[in-house]
Amino acid sequence: MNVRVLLFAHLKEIAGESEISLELDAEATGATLLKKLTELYPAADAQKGYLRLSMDGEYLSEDGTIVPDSEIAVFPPVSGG
Amino acid sequence: MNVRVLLFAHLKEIAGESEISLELDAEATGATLLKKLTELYPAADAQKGYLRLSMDGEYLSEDGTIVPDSEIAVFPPVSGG
Amino acid sequence: MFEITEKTIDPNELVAKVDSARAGAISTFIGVTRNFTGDFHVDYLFYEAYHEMAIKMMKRIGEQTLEKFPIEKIAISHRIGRVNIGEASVVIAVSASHRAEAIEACHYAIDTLKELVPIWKKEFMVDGDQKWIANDPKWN
Amino acid sequence: MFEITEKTIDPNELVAKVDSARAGAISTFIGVTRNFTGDFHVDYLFYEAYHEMAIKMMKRIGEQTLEKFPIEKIAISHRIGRVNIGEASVVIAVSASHRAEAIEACHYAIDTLKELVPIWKKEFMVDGDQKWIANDPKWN
Repeated sequence: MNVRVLLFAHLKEIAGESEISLELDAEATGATLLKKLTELYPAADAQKGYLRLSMDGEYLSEDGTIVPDSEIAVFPPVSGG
Repeated sequence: MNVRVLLFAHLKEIAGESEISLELDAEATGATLLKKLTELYPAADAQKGYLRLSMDGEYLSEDGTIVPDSEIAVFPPVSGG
Repeated sequence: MFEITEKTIDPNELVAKVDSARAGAISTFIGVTRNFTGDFHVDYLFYEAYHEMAIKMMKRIGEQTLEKFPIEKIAISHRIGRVNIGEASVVIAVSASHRAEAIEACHYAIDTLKELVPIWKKEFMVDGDQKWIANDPKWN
Repeated sequence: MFEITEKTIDPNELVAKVDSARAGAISTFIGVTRNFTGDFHVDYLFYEAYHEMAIKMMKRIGEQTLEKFPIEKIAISHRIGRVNIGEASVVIAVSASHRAEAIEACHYAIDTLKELVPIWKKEFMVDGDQKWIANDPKWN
């Protein structure tokens, strides 16, 4: 499946884009998506556990299954406030 | 000794004055002063422990000795805020 | 800044007073005149202060709060006279590098103010009743 | 009110939003851009948000705070874009009948915001350096 992925903060700068699309197997998990992303952008491969995922505006764990046609976002730990 | 006593809140209303003077024995304590005050204004004789005392802007316990020429105040429990 | 005023208190003014280059966090507490106390309908409140001692106690609370908590600055303003429903009777602002300290120090300051500062509140009810209040519920 | 804005936040506006006839206490928290982080001299900050999710999380924090604490109302405003030194990046206001609840709820809300709301801060140093920050110190 083809997944739309929003990027934020330093990830957006590394990719030079705020949105990319990734081709993933059906039933792919968050971990698969992160692996694919860091292959594409080696500079995004920070320490393990650094990147956060969300699906349709809810946090998604690395074990979580990517649902087709959902809005995925990848970003670093938040720093609002 | 003659002591100047400031009154606040309901005490001021009971006395109809914001300041009175009381004649006390030398070495009189806060308790003596309160006793004298409530004799003068029976309506001020609320439950025991209700009235607060201060001397020169510091809280004074009923055991505390009244110092001549100090500014004494008597008032109910505070309700600022 | 430690003041007793007969005018409306502007919380933003106290925030400005405690602002500092090292302050990443500002916590404020605003005491507001309530419309209801239990089942009674309050029309307005009237605050009276033992001015000199109240200012002295407010300054001392400021010093103690600065000693107890790693904060930058603190400001306290208490209103006296008639205070209408919805208006601020007291505002405290505390600045600190970090949020927990600012919040805890502000909490400490308002608790201590309610215990120590010689100011009294009288409630004027819509039905014409009026009553002096004590912060210690034992006396109400 | 839960908003993300590019404009200056006025704390008094949030106080007005949470005012209520039953609210005797209003607690606010203001996050302010600091001049110093350790030894580094910050020129200004830049905040970026995942807008849709950030608003969703801010609303959820509002609901959770209302569930966990006996409070009346809560409002949260977070600024994005360039924020100069001394300006507010976030303001939270909570009203309640009693002060402890207002203060504790406000503390909970800012702690939870810093953990959950997808907003990122970049520090621009006077020397030209720039760096994305994480609230979790493990990642800085």
